[in-house]
Amino acid sequence: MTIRVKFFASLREQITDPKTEVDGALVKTISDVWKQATDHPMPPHVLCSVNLEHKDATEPVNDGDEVAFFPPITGG
Amino acid sequence: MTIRVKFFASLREQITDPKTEVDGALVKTISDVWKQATDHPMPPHVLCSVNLEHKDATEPVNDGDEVAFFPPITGG
Amino acid sequence: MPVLIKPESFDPASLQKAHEASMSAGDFGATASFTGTMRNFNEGDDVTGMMLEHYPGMTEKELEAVISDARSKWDIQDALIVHRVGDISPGEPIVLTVVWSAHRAAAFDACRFLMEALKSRAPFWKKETLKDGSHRWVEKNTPGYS
Amino acid sequence: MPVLIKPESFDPASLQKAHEASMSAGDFGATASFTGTMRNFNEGDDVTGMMLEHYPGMTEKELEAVISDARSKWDIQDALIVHRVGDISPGEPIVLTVVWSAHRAAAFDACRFLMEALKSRAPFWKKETLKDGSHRWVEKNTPGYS
Repeated sequence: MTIRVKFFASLREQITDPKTEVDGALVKTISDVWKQATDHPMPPHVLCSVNLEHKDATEPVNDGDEVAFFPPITGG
Repeated sequence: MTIRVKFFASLREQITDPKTEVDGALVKTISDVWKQATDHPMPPHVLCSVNLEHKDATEPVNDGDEVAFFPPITGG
Repeated sequence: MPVLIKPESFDPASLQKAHEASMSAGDFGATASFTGTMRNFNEGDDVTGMMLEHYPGMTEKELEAVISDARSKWDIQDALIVHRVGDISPGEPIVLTVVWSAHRAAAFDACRFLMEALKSRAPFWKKETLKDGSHRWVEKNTPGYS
Repeated sequence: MPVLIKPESFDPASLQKAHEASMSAGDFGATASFTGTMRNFNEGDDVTGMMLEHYPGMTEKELEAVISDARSKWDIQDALIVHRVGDISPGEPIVLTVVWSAHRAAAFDACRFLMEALKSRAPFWKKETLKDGSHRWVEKNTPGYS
């Protein structure tokens, strides 16, 4: 099983050639997913979600999850 | 010269046969205008205006003024 | 004309759009709008109709003063107040307040201020007709802040 | 459907009316509405266009959660959130939040809550095009309370 990884907005433009999937066996937390997906260090204000829910980067992930990283929200 | 007197809403219905004008020489304050215009005692929550401006009943009136009495406002 | 007294039923959306047409799109970023509508119930009773009395002259003056107070308190682009008078039926709009501004905080604050200020200052009085045909004057407004 | 994501320009007044048509007139007494419109200036610069990116799926989920939070906090009748995505031009609406309730306090409070909550939770991002053709991501929102 794998974990799908998405980047949005300015992060998507900044992270060159990220992996869109990482091996679930290699990661325990959201932070681990970031490290597997890209060589870039994680910027300070990055927001994270797992399966469409806001999460802290320290929270766990499971096989089959969709993990997303994005900058502060600016809608509305 | 005279002072015109108006009553609105529930007050207009309660005050039977009020004067619509009082003699400016007989009154100094808004309260005096009430006493000249009707025999009813002034109810506790009556609001007053002079020349379309909110005023306290203790404030003075002058010849030619338009004085109005009305219940608490319930618009909007 | 930012203040309108309407003896007939009005459509809040149309009046808001008509006023907005006089403004330059792109100049404002926030529009806060409030519509008060006549309900078919009040204080536990079925209400079938209402008569809105006002003090012509003073009403317009107070509504204009309310808008000018809002302009002095917040950085707003424009404002509109429309208020119904006369006989009205449940479901019909009673009042519309709209504020346009660059940012949303001023629009929200000022729009609410217009409503609270007009309810305390502008001489309007409501007389309800109940289901049994009897009439009663509304004695006080509901609180504006919960 | 209290949440709409719009890839094309929308008319806030029409959508508000359309939603209201599903409700029983006379049941609600208060409608508070907010429209955010794209300005032609931001942080001192002329802005000629904007692209609104979102996270399909999560966006809808968060907007629905925002409405359900509002319903649990206030006694409201109904609510509507419409948000634009994609390429948009100055003067076009970005967002619409509407709340219907019996009394005005809940409508005002909940409508403002919808805006503040969606701005902090719903995954949308703005990228501006400036007059000289350059692009920049908007980095943070303006404060919601002055």
